[in-house]
Amino acid sequence: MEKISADIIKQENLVDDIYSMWIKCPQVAKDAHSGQFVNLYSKDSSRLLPRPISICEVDKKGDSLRLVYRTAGAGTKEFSLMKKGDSIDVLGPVGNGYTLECQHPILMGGGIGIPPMLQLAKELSAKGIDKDNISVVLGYRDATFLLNEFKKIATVYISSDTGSVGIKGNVIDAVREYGVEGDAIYACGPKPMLRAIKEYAYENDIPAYISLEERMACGIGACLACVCETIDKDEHSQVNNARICVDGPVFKADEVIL
Amino acid sequence: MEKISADIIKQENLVDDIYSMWIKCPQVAKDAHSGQFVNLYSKDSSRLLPRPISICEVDKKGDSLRLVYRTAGAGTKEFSLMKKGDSIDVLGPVGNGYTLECQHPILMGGGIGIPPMLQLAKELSAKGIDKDNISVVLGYRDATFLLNEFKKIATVYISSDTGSVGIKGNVIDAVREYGVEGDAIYACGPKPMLRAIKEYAYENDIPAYISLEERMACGIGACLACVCETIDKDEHSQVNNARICVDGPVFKADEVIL
Amino acid sequence: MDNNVNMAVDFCGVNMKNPVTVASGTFGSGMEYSDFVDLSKLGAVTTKGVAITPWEGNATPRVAEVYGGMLNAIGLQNPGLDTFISRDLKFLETQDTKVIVNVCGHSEEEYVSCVERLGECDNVDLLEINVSCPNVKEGGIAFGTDPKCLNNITKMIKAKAKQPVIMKLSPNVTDICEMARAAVDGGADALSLINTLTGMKIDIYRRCYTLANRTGGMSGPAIKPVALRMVNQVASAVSVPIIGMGGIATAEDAIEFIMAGATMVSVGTANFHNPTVTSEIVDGIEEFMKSQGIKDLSEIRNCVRW
Amino acid sequence: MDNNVNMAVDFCGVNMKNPVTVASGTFGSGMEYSDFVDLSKLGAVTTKGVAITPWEGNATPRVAEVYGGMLNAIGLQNPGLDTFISRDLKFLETQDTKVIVNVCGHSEEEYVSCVERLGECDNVDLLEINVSCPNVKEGGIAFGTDPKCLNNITKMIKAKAKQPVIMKLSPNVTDICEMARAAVDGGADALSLINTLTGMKIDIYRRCYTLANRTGGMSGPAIKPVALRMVNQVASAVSVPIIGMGGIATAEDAIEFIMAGATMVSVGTANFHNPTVTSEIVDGIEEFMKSQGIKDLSEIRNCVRW
Ligand SMILES: Cc1cc2nc3c(=O)[nH]c(=O)nc-3n(C[C@H](O)[C@H](O)[C@H](O)COP(=O)(O)OP(=O)(O)OC[C@H]3O[C@@H](n4cnc5c(N)ncnc54)[C@H](O)[C@@H]3O)c2cc1C
Ligand SMILES: Cc1cc2nc3c(=O)[nH]c(=O)nc-3n(C[C@H](O)[C@H](O)[C@H](O)COP(=O)(O)OP(=O)(O)OC[C@H]3O[C@@H](n4cnc5c(N)ncnc54)[C@H](O)[C@@H]3O)c2cc1C
Ligand SMILES: Cc1cc2nc3c(=O)[nH]c(=O)nc-3n(C[C@H](O)[C@H](O)[C@H](O)COP(=O)(O)O)c2cc1C
Ligand SMILES: Cc1cc2nc3c(=O)[nH]c(=O)nc-3n(C[C@H](O)[C@H](O)[C@H](O)COP(=O)(O)O)c2cc1C
Ligand code: FES
Ligand code: FES
Repeated sequence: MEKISADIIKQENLVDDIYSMWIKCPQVAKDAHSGQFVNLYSKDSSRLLPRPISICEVDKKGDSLRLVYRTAGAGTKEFSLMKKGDSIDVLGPVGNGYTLECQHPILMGGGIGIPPMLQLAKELSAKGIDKDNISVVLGYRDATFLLNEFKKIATVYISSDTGSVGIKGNVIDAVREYGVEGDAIYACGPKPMLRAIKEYAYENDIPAYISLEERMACGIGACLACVCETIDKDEHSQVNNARICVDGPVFKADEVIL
Repeated sequence: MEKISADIIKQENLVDDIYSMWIKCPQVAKDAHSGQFVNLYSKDSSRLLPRPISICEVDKKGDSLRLVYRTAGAGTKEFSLMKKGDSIDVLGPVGNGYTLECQHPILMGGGIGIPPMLQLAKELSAKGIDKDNISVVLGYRDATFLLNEFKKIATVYISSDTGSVGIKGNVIDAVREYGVEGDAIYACGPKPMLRAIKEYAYENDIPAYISLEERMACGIGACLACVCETIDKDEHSQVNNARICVDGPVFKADEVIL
Repeated sequence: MDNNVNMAVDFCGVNMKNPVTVASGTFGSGMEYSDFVDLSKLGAVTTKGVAITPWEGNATPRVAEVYGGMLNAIGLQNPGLDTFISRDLKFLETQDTKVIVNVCGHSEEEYVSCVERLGECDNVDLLEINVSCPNVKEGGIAFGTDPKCLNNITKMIKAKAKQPVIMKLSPNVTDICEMARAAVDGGADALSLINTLTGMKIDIYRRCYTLANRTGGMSGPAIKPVALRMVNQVASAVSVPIIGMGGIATAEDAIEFIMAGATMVSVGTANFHNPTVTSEIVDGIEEFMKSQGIKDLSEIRNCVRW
Repeated sequence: MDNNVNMAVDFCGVNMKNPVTVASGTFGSGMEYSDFVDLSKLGAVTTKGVAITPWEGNATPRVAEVYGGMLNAIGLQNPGLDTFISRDLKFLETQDTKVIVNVCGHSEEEYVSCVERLGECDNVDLLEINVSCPNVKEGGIAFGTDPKCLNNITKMIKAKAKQPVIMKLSPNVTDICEMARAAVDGGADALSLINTLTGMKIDIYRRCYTLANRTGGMSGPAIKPVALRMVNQVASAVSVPIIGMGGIATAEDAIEFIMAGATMVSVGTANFHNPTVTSEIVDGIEEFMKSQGIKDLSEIRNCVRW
């Protein structure tokens, strides 16, 4: 983990309120992998806490990271107004990330949980798993983004809230509808989606690795703001609470209570 | 008085920590004259109060104002980093300004009290008073600024704290040394200088119009933060306190207690 | 969608066109801000604290900027009731808005005389009593921080007041609900809160207090969370209407106070940063109501309950 | 100019290399921040509050951002004293810095047992007692806001403590000096202040409290003026040394607290914004001393007097 000032290499609006930003940050990019996140800092003095944003792509040769984010509030709004050449403070990489032990992974991303699946798919692909064996199930609100980039390296299934693309419903609806099968689930998305995935994984007896979100303050494991409830006593906390920022954000679905 | 967002037309560092900024603000410039000031607002959310800055020059044709300021703290530092094309929030013109009734004015500026004397000299000159009859006494800390601009329209005398330019001492030392005479004094500068001028004016029985400074909050006459003590009961306050922002910043020296 | 929203509120029987007023002392009597805001757009104007005779106020510097806010120690400088009535109230008569007069005094008697005289003024709709003066007879800040003193002065004022009485509470207390109950038990028709939090700034280069008065009252966005908490606590402790204030700078801030239990909201320090902010807040509340399908503010008032 | 400045301070007989420590709960036990800061650069590390047994803390969301600061309602989650001793204290043994252990409890007995066990630990230099727990046996926040309770618990702790005892005061009181005197009369060797100001945030779109706990403790630059005022008042009310905190984010802020009367200063929320801030503050104080010709901090400590 390092905190540095990174140059923005590229900033673009993908669709609606979703933006994609490439930042140059060699010290952070060199250790970064799928499932981890970075903390972004606002320049405005009224906003002091870091904004956690998942890593969407790592370009080790280019010493850079791609972050795809939704303008949820004032902080992400500020980021979206920054331009190529501007600098932004970033700390990372933070968190455990995904473990890649699988043959037929199913990646599920819902909404703004879609971006981290891209780096994961790339890493699985780089590991030698071919396109047919990487299933990616994407749940959009309405309009799609990042879709073509997934299609290059994985078999993609789509659902959407409005039914405007793919089947109308959520990612689990899509999994059932299209009969998607695999030996491990990797997921990121809203809590109701993760709950459904946890249940699905239990029913089908396959491991599910889910990425959790919580409000953070330090973003580096010190403040105990960002906990989730664990089934077993957590080693660090000595209670049934793990820190999402450094003990996660990825947890095995059967080890946490959602 | 209007509050608008103004474009910065020119920004330059004059000397040391003194900057000059031209801003385009037709609504403000059209009513502005010497001795008035504007409120500048910081973009940083930690700094909410306006910064009062005197008007150094008015360009009515160009719809613009010149502000010359010292980087005293974080707010003025922020202004100094702004560039041509950036915008800045400005409210003005505020205050009474100088009355121009005189034949042989002596203008005295000390330190960052020098800039407002430039617009005053220009207005007096425009009124038809010739160069020989406008005496300008400038008290610098060390290095000079705006000097040549004064020399074009007035007879200039200089003092400096270090003695590096003009006579070593303050503006009153220079007045005595050079035997400067006139029928009215106009002054802006630090309080000790204004006290000396008040005394000098009393001794010589000529009117002195002095521009005062005080910490402000509203900058438009509503909060009663910026008062100075008056000899007579003030009409607005009904006590011996006048608001510097709207009842001043220019007062007759014999009407206020310094 | 039906776009008619009703922003009007009834406050102690006074019908305000919307819930937005200004915090006493930050808006003069409205005159200075009328260059920037059409006063008829406000539910009410709350005037700078006035006493029975003119007050000089404190030495300068009277204000200092702090992170996200400011400190003030104006010391309640005011022109006295005569000038206030003949000039400020007269000006406000010409404006289509309600008038809340903020009252201060050095002693119980001074408060009461002031309130009595204001009873004769037609265009005073409500009285707001500032009991957090730094400089009062009975043991300093006692009125604002001792529930017994507060209860007593409320009773004395209520005995003479012709208009509904709003007691304005200080936040510098251990238990704000105890203070609220003391005022309500004394007969207060409404409460307003919060006044400023006592704070300090030091000039480290000159090694002295930044304010001549040493301490000052802190206001601005920085105090909003404390203010909001107190409004919410008081809203569940007593049943009189509340004017909420403390750091309100946006329509969203105002809505937070209404959801916390305030019937009206006052905008103070934010005026100094943006003189048109009150008008923008009125518009913003209306927009929020429309976008959220709220027809009347009563639907959301106090909806977040303690 | 002679450039040797002495930043060392004696705090209750413990010699600190400089006056900078961290605010309990914002720095873990230093481990997490050691990627960013060389802990040996700090005068002391103050650890997260620890209780005799592990605590679960509150439901999430536990934090919310507010203008210039944040609210927290962590609820004093901690791994309990056993793990704290075997893991955190052991880690700190390897670091060249002093150790201040922050202690919490549900009841007087729990505080006392904790303090007794810590008496056996060699590398604990000082104890800081957090008596502003939101969740204690005796009538809630009584320890932190009732002078009698505070006096009593201080006595009980002092009777068993082997290390000097610092009582940490809550700012949510009418009279901070009364609380300070109650602690000092009970035997407190030092005081630290301020803990957080109780605040609230409302999510106006979801119409609910932003924090699961409804209220939270406010910290960060926004609270600095209140903290500074209280430190300055307490410095003239009692004669024990003070650890000043509340919104310190720069060396200038730290100097303000020292001039107000603090012997040491704690940096809390600022770590979240800038993990290297403590080290920058140490350097900044040194620079300030050099530029102002200050040889020893005693020259400026409490130089701005009430
Ligand atoms: C591990 C992790 C990874 C994330 N990855 C992404 C991503 O790749 N793309 C993306 O668009 N969003 C992501 N989020 C959510 C993102 O952090 C929030 O949308 C963002 O912090 C909102 O900031 P704001 O200032 O725009 O909103 P505001 O609501 O103004 O923020 C106020 C405060 O709340 C916090 N906050 C608000 N929403 C969230 C949230 N959902 N989770 C955590 N904190 C929040 C902010 O950090 C800030 O402290 C992630 C969150 C976590 C915890
Ligand atoms: C009527 C008037 C006209 C002025 N004209 C000029 C000018 O033409 N050029 C120039 O360089 N300066 C001028 N000043 C001083 C200028 O306003 C301050 O230097 C400036 O506000 C400092 O802001 P800061 O953020 O850099 O400093 P900080 O010290 O960080 O400011 C903190 C707060 O203190 C206030 N403040 C600090 N110094 C002063 C001061 N001397 N007077 C009033 N408020 C102050 C700031 O406005 C702000 O609210 C004038 C002041 C007044 C009252
Ligand atoms: C400059 C100034 C003057 C004030 N004068 C008064 C006053 O005369 N009477 C009063 O009750 N409150 C006075 N207040 C307090 C405000 O009315 C309000 O309670 C406080 O500032 C919090 O609101 P804000 O954060 O929106 O400013 C004053 C505040 C400021 C900043
Ligand atoms: C996340 C968080 C956790 C805290 N935990 C504790 C604690 O365990 N014990 C304690 O005495 N104070 C605790 N505090 C209070 C701080 O130590 C400090 O008193 C307060 O935050 C003010 O300082 P600051 O503004 O620099 O953060 C905590 C504060 C925060 C923000
Ligand atoms: S955000 Fe502080 S521990 Fe996770
Ligand atoms: S600054 Fe408010 S009255 Fe002058």
